[in-house]
Amino acid sequence: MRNVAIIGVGYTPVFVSKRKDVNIVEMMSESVDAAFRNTGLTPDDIDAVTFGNMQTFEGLNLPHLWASEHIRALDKPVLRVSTGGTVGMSVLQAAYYYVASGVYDVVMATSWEKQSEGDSQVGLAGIVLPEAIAMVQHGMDLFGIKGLGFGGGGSTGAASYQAMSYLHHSGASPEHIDKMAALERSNAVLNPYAHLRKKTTVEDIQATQMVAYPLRFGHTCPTTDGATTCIVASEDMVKKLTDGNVAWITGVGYAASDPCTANFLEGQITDPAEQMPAKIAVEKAYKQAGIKDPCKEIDMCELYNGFAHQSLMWLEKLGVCKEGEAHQMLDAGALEIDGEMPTNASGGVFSTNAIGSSAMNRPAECALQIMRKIEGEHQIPKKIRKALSHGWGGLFQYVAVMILADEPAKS
Amino acid sequence: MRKVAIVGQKQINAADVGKSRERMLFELCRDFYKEMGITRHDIDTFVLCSNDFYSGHTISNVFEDCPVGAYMKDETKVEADGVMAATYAFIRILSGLYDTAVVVASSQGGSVMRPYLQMDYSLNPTYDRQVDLLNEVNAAALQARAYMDEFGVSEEVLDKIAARNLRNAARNPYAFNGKTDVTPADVANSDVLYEPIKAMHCYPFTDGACVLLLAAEDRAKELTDAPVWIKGVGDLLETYYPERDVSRSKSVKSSAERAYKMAGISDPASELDLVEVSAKFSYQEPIICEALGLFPEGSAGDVADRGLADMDSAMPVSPSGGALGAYAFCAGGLVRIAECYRQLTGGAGDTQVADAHTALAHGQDGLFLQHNAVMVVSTEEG
Amino acid sequence: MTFEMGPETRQVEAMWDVSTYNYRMDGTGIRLLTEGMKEKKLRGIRCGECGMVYMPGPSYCRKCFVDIDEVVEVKDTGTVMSYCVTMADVRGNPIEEFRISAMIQFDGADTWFVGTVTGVEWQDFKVGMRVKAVWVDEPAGSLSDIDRFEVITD
Amino acid sequence: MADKLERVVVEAQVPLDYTYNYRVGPYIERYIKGLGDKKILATKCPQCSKVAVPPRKECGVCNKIMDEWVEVGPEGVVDNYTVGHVKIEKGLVENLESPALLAMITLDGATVPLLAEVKGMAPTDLKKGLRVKAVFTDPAEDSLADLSHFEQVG
Repeated sequence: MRNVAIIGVGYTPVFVSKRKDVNIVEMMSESVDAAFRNTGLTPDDIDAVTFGNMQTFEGLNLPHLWASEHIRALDKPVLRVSTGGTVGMSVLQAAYYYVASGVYDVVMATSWEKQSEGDSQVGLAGIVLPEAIAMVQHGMDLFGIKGLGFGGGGSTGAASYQAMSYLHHSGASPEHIDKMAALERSNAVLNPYAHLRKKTTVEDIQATQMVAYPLRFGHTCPTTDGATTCIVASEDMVKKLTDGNVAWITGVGYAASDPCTANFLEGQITDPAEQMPAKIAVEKAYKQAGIKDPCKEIDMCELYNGFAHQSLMWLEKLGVCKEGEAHQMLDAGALEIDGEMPTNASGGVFSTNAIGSSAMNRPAECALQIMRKIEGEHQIPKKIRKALSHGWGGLFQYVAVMILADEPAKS
Repeated sequence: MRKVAIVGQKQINAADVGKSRERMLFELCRDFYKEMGITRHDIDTFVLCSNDFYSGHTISNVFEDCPVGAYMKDETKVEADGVMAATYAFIRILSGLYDTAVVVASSQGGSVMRPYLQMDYSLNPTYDRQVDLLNEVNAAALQARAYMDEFGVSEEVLDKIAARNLRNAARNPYAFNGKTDVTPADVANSDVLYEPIKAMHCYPFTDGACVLLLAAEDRAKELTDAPVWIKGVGDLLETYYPERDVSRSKSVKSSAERAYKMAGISDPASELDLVEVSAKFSYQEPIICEALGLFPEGSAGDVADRGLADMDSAMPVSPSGGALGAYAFCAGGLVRIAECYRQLTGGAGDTQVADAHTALAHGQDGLFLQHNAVMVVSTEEG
Repeated sequence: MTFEMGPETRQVEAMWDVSTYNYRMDGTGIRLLTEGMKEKKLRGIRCGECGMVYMPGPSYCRKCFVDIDEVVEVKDTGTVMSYCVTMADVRGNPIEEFRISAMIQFDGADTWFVGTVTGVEWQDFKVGMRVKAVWVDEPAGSLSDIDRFEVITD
Repeated sequence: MADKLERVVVEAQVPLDYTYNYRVGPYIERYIKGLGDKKILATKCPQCSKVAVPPRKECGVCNKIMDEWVEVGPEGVVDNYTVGHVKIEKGLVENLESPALLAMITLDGATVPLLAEVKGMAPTDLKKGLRVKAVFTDPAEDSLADLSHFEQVG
């Protein structure tokens, strides 16, 4: 296995709710060109491209076909990966495997979403609509008021079951969710590539409408237009193309469980707060990265949190702290940018959610933190040696993790 | 670099499998793992290959993981042709992180979705979908014309190619669209869609799924006495826009060059014993084969007249019947690899090519052969 | 940041027509369940290898990867695994009557279902509580044959 | 209760089509405005001199921004063509009463052909090399449909 590093990152200049000025491929090209600007590379340096988004969110089948020259992928090998919320990291992991295998030396991974072109609720409903219709044929009340089957709360509803189960098992209170939300929104203010950038207090969060207790409107993520590109390279090419200030990918992991929610016809067997795949995926990644005590060894986390309670939940599921300890770390200030375990210094998915790129922004942020190339005010003051990034998706069933480090893994 | 082999395949193709995709995938994988003497726990990574638009579901793999045995396992999904998915699985094993990988590709183009409509969704939405002129079949017609005009090839040649593939398919139990004794005249008499494309030049709408098991050297030898080694891979994406010369395929040519280089092949026409190509329309077969370096450019007429691509020739092309026998989109390309495996292990029955050791499988995506991928496989470990 | 977005450009429309799909799904478990509900009975499918009871079920066991077809009866009582309280409509506007939806693990099944719980103040509702189905008077073999759930108080 | 379970397939249709609203971006925006003035606008690559119509931003061959605007046409040459005896509506093939002519036309001054409909001539007369001229919608509708079709010159 060859060592692989992220040598550069490119974002669209902004992540906002609506990019009215450009079309889809023009938006993608901005992040690709930024990656070239930031690395000093040209498209000729790229051996292959990996690509992904959630295609039904833009109603566009096989969008890489249209995008070829706009993303500088013309006449190159291109792999399209698509795995739901985890897709950004799946695409980056594909680039990692491409280089680790020795087949390619420098690979560009690009992911994007232009959510304003479609209706995200429709895109999400599209996961299970046929199954829901089949259940309605069998007497299920689609409004969830009567009978067996469908629950209340819409897409927030599904997450609220997870939040409640998490609170029950961890001993955290709903106020901890408010506090985590305020912390991340405040981090986002410092990040020029964040979408929601408004100084937010716990009181501001608590003033928002309760949608499905324990989750409020202020606990949910926005819908965003934006794109992210990472360039990864082999150790030899790192020496050739860079000054050595790169972030090494030392561990990867991915696991699927069953669909944990809205799996109407097949029987739901998993508590959505259990998240076994997180444990399976991260265990593999830690082993690969030679990490024995993640609580001590991990210096920062970027976690995929569509909803505010999830940051706390993932810290525990991913072994960064013990079960039930995350809210104590929050109370102790450990999760702040200058704390012991800075968590979502970027503001997280919770503040910026161009879905396709959300799970790539996590390792991208870790890489920039390690390289100390953060633009904006959210650079973590302490030196980052090992960082944990995470993606989540499907029907609450996929977990992707990637561990980044300031030096390659020792073989 | 590690050695990686294909150690087994299973496939199903029909106009209508009469099953849900969950059941189709489960039965295929259940029987396959049993035949291979493995359980789902013996598989290190699962590479699925399906498409949200083909399945009509956002995140098409959400309900496909469990039926293939990926519950609590490493899994990913490629949304492209099956050859791309197999390539990715191969690369995953090469990385050293996995020893075994399953690739499962499927779509239900026969019973659930409408293939031509899904291809419309792949067009540029700010122009082509607005002017609403282009579709998969008229794109095929334009490319067929470009090839015919460039090289002086007649329509009868396309009919001959289709007839050969349909006859081959009739001998393949995994193809359902075969037609015993069909003649070029029968093809010529089928309905004209867009000139020069006729109904019998086109792939049939297909329900299908295909599964391959890949393994690194040591595991491969434990799992089978007859591994088929993956020797080379290559793929290339061309421009979407109509500025390229579509009478030739630059991307097939470059993909093949990469794969040949990796496989150490310098003279494909003599070193390959057969090829399985995803020619969704009969005119595509010569463009692909010529770009693969098997026949001279523009030689389709000569190849057809002299039977140079026939099952008993020196260079059999798609003895399975190719995409005209069955083509279930994502599974379409993977079936080409599976067919190469059947040939090289001597298990191809009535479509068996004599003395086959090295073969090439081809898959494609997009209109005008925009995205192509190839894989070279061989019984020689080398 | 100095980036300024360019002038707004027009929008054009295109469709994804999902009405063109003939979706097919595995209905084995749901048919078994709703047929039984005519007699106010809940039925699931048990895996012969691991003993897991699915309701409704797939036709195979996710863990053991074998066909399953042993029909078992499941009680109409269960334990609350988690819940949420709906306090706003789909547009986010507050609603008058709060509604408790609970994830219920039925006695005798390893799967859970969501149902509405009534007769309890939401502040008093807790994970781990025991609930019982309230059936409609004339069941018709429909998922709505269970009208709601109530907390078992003893 | 240990009857062999019948495997059931349930079918469902989802009677919806999802609407997407695509921003066309500055290139197609300017192209559409040009059509309203009966002008066909294209962009040119500063390196390879490719002239693309409809206009677009990136030249993938040279990796340059195509920022020079030029007017092309309205006449051009048929490069390639097909005569359609069917149309494909929502993925279904339907026969046409009279054939439809579709051509790839390289407009004067452009290097990338444009796909367009040709009207007002017999299918058998449509040939490679034929000179054709754009017909614009009058009055203009401020959309891509303002370039209506092409007709034979003379």
